[in-house]
Amino acid sequence: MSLVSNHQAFLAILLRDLRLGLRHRGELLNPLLFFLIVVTLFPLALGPDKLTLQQHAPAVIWVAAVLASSVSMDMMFRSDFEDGSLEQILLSPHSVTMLIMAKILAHWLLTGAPLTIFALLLSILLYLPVEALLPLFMSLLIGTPIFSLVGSVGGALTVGLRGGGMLLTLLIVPLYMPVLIFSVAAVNNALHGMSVRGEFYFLGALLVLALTLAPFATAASLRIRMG
Amino acid sequence: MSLVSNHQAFLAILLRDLRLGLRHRGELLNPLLFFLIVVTLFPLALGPDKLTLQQHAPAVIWVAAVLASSVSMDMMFRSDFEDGSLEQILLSPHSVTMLIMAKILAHWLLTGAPLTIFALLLSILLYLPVEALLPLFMSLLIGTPIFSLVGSVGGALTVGLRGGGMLLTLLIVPLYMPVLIFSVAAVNNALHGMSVRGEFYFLGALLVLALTLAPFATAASLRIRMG
Amino acid sequence: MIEHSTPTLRTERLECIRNDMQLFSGLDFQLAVGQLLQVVGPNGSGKTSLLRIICGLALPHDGTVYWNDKDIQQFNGEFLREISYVGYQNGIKDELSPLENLNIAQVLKVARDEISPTQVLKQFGLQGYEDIPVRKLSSGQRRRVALSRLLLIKARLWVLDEPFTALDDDGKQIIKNMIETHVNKGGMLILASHEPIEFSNCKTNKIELGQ
Amino acid sequence: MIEHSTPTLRTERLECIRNDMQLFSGLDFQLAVGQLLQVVGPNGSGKTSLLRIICGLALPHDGTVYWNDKDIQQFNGEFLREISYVGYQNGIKDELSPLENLNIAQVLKVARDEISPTQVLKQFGLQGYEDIPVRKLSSGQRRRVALSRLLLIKARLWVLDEPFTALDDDGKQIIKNMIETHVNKGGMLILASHEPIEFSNCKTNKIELGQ
Amino acid sequence: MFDILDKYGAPKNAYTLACTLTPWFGWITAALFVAGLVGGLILAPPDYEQGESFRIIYVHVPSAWMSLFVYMVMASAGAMGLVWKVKVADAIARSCAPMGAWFTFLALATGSLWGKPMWGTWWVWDARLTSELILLFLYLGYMALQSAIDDRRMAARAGAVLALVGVVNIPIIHYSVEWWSTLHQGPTVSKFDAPSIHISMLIPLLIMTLAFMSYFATILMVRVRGEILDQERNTSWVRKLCEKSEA
Ligand code: HEM
Ligand SMILES: Nc1ncnc2c1ncn2[C@@H]1O[C@H](COP(=O)(O)OP(=O)(O)OP(=O)(O)O)[C@@H](O)[C@H]1O
Ligand SMILES: Nc1ncnc2c1ncn2[C@@H]1O[C@H](COP(=O)(O)OP(=O)(O)OP(=O)(O)O)[C@@H](O)[C@H]1O
Ligand SMILES: [Mg+2]
Ligand SMILES: [Mg+2]
Repeated sequence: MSLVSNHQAFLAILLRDLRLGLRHRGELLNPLLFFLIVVTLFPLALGPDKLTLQQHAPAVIWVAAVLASSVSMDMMFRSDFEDGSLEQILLSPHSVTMLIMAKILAHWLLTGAPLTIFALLLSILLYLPVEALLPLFMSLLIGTPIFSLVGSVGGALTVGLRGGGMLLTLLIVPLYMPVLIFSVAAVNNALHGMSVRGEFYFLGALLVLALTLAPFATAASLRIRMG
Repeated sequence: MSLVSNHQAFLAILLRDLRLGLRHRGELLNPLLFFLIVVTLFPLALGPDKLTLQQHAPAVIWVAAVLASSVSMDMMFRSDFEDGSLEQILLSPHSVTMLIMAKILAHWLLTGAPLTIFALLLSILLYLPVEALLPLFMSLLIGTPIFSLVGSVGGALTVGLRGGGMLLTLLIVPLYMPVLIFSVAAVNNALHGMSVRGEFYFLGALLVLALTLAPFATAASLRIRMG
Repeated sequence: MIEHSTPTLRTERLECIRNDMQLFSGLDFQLAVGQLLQVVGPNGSGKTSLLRIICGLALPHDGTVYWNDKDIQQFNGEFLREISYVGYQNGIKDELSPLENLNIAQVLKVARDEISPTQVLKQFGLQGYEDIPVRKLSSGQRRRVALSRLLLIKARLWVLDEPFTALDDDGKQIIKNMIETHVNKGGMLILASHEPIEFSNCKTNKIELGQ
Repeated sequence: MIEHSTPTLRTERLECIRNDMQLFSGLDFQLAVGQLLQVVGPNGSGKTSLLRIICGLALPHDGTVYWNDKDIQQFNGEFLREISYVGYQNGIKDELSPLENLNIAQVLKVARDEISPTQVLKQFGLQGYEDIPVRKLSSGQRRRVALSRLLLIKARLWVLDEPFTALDDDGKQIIKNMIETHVNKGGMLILASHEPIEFSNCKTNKIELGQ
Repeated sequence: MFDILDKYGAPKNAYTLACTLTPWFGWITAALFVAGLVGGLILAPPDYEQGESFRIIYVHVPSAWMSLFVYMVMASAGAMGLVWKVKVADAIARSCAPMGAWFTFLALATGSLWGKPMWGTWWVWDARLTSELILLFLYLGYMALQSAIDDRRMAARAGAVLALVGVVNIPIIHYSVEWWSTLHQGPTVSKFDAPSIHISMLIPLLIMTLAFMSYFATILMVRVRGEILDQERNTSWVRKLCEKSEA
């Protein structure tokens, strides 16, 4: 006889998206495998020299993460738009911003989180020394949620546009750039035994900024795109 | 009162796809911009050192080409499947293989060809020496049609599957690998003043093989996916 | 089922322009409880556009929609609790089963407690299909899943765009009865449909577009 | 318009299984020139599945479809010249205008010379919309574009899945007349529709699915 | 403030205002350009390190500043359109993008022309250069989004959100030279307490900057007029205008 609480609605949307992602196991694995392919392409192209690989490992992993994330962002709203579910979400009396937070979290859990774990494995393959592993892990742990958050704005803006997937990449990759630059700098600093504090402060600030602004911007963009 | 000739049908489909691509200018520019972004990401991540960049330029450009091509392949059949146009194409009394050839050619003209030209520009930015430019150009000129051909098989197999775009990347990137390896080898040989004949023979053979087999395989895959 | 307030829906000078053509302008109407509003007009006359504007999904070129005398673009929280929209698109997920789809719908809106998703599906002739992904259903079965949302949700205003599409005679009859019951119980309903169905049992107004 | 051979469409022991349910089996029927075959049945009874099998777009679980006593899966060149299918999906490109869409349709199939795309669009009440991208049309206008293909193409067998969807009364009348004219001129037609329309002017057979 | 918004936010008034102001700004721009070029190319002495090639500063620095400034104008106009639904603001934001992209391109082109004698290459992947390139992408993305959406109002609103999100990049571009020690010139002019540039070079530079500003304003008004006419093509006053010009 009454509206469920915001928490329950959040949870329901989160579970829905996770279930949708897991049901089509392909969907879940794909960004991961895309990531894997990009990373493996590199030694193939650069040659097997250990020193070269080690030196470029942070960059390669981060570039692959950017690409995997940007390519996967398209799926956040597209199917909901196409089958009319998005209209139903926008017509919910719950806070749309909060429902979108749930979708973003689900997206991160399905792409960013496994990617972060996988990256550790791959970085060992690329001979990344142990002292750089923690900074790499941490930077991905902060950076990939930023990607999901910022990407959701782009996804909302381009939803339903033909060729939207690619347009989306164009829109969000420039926005990912600061994260990429600072993260690679952090890992490289760690590689050379320098301090990483400045970079992590910056990344943290970006995350907070994205967390507070992105869901609103996404909700606004969705409303705009609908009519 | 009669069926138009096969040539006319080929031309009509070619023009249709070109028109569709050009009408949404975004669609046409997007793979190109994706390529551009991937290439610019690298120096950013690898650092501005001229020698490093020059040495890895062929690999970077080819990897970006592989990614741009594989990501763009999704658009070859997806929209036709979703709006039912594919059914109409399969119900044409014309040779379906030939109609598909037209689609593949259109795809190459919209993605592979501009990418090839653009790559020359970018390779200058990456300090690639002049003597390697012609081999790079030639390898892209042979390689990108192979991508479109092979990619069309993957596109046909995954059309209509949810998360098809990513699954597709997964299917075709391994098939792109030989082209990538031989092309990069050719450009690197040219960089070091060695002969590139062997590599180009091989690439040529691959192109001929793809040209003869891929359209049939694509037509067959489409029929399978429909029912 | 419905509380004893008497809300109204009212529009003021609504105007809609598409492709440089004015579909309608200066559209004023009022809808009170226990009334059915049928939007009729030939193809392309702007029925879907009007319905989406009323729901707040699209912006009118000019004019305002009021719910209880409040602009729905500004105070939409109250309005959203009271509206249930089934558009031309079904708004259900292909990969989820009918049951899972209804569970989501219940959470997104204000659920009615006296009826469960399984019961609703049964009423729509979908017993046996509760757990099959919607992707594997026929066009009419999908439409039924979408429409079954209406019974599950406590909303005073139903906005239906071509609800009879793809339904067989049985399905049409179910929907027709549902509509009449809802209106007669004090609900409000806006319907756009090309189906030649007369709603003789309830109070009906008509808006004709495209003259 | 139609040549003086007398082709037939015949099926033998067609069987279709979906979701582990047998939709139909041992389905034999024959369709000769000047006949309309109506496939009726409740939602989910297998009408769309049957139509797609007849077109060769889907494979039956068992059985064969013959065109002039030749299996359409093996000799489909001849068959494809004679069939025109309008499915539940429109099969037109959103980004192209109605005119461009019809031009493609003409090339893909055997075009009739005596009528031009512009004329056909006019007949379907789409004058003024010839050059607007289909994306900007209403649902009924899109359906009209899809159906206008039929008049442009020289095909003896029309296979129509819910052609009346989204059409207004005017549109329905146009399609009804078209169907009757085609059949009476010696065409063959298979129709699946929930619309309660009687085709009194032409020879009609019925297949009922889902008993 | 709001009175002004109300008055000139109305498309018709804004159109008339732009029509009257355009020629004025046009003449001011021309005068400033002449003054700046004479000052910069003739009066200012050659740099003791860079010789004559430093004179490209008179194009490079103003266009680099403008590339950032125009973005801020675009984002603020977008925000106004979004929040207060000022129609003219939408037209302004839309008109800014191609000009911003053009200034960015100019900064990139003149920068790399200058880079050749200075650093020995056309291009280095240094932080400021890269972030300026990103700015170009932001402009291009904005324009791509605008052209992908055909409904004007929707395009304007979507573009505004994108522009606002992209604002984060502006400080990054500006401070990149300080955060990373890079090849690119640190703040030389904008250190107002003690500019590390000679006064005879500084004055023409400031004049050129004003010239660029006024050029921007002129073109902006011309573009906005076009946008307003297109945006309001169904209103009576535009119809009347067209009839008048036909007659
Ligand atoms: C493609 C290459 C270049 C690009 C993209 C570029 C970009 C920029 C940008 C964006 C600014 C404005 C920064 C701000 O106001 O925050 C700027 C300012 C400036 N640039 Fe460049 N630049 C390039 C090459 C050069 C070169 C080769 C020189 C000369 C050595 C140079 C000298 C300056 C100077 C003196 C300023 C003014 C700094 C200030 O006081 O703010 N630039 N450039
Ligand atoms: N892609 C599919 N995969 C599996 N099963 C399917 C698929 N499409 C339809 N079915 C099942 O086949 C049955 C018949 O579907 P079909 O679409 O042929 O019915 P229909 O008679 O056209 O119904 P409607 O009147 O609703 O259009 C349904 O029970 C449906 O669940
Ligand atoms: N996305 C759009 N962009 C531009 N114009 C549109 C769009 N959608 C519809 N239109 C135009 O608006 C007009 C009304 O469309 P609408 O969908 O509201 O009609 P309708 O009354 O629902 O028609 P139908 O009975 O066919 O569903 C049509 O002429 C159509 O061309
Ligand atoms: Mg409609
Ligand atoms: Mg059906």
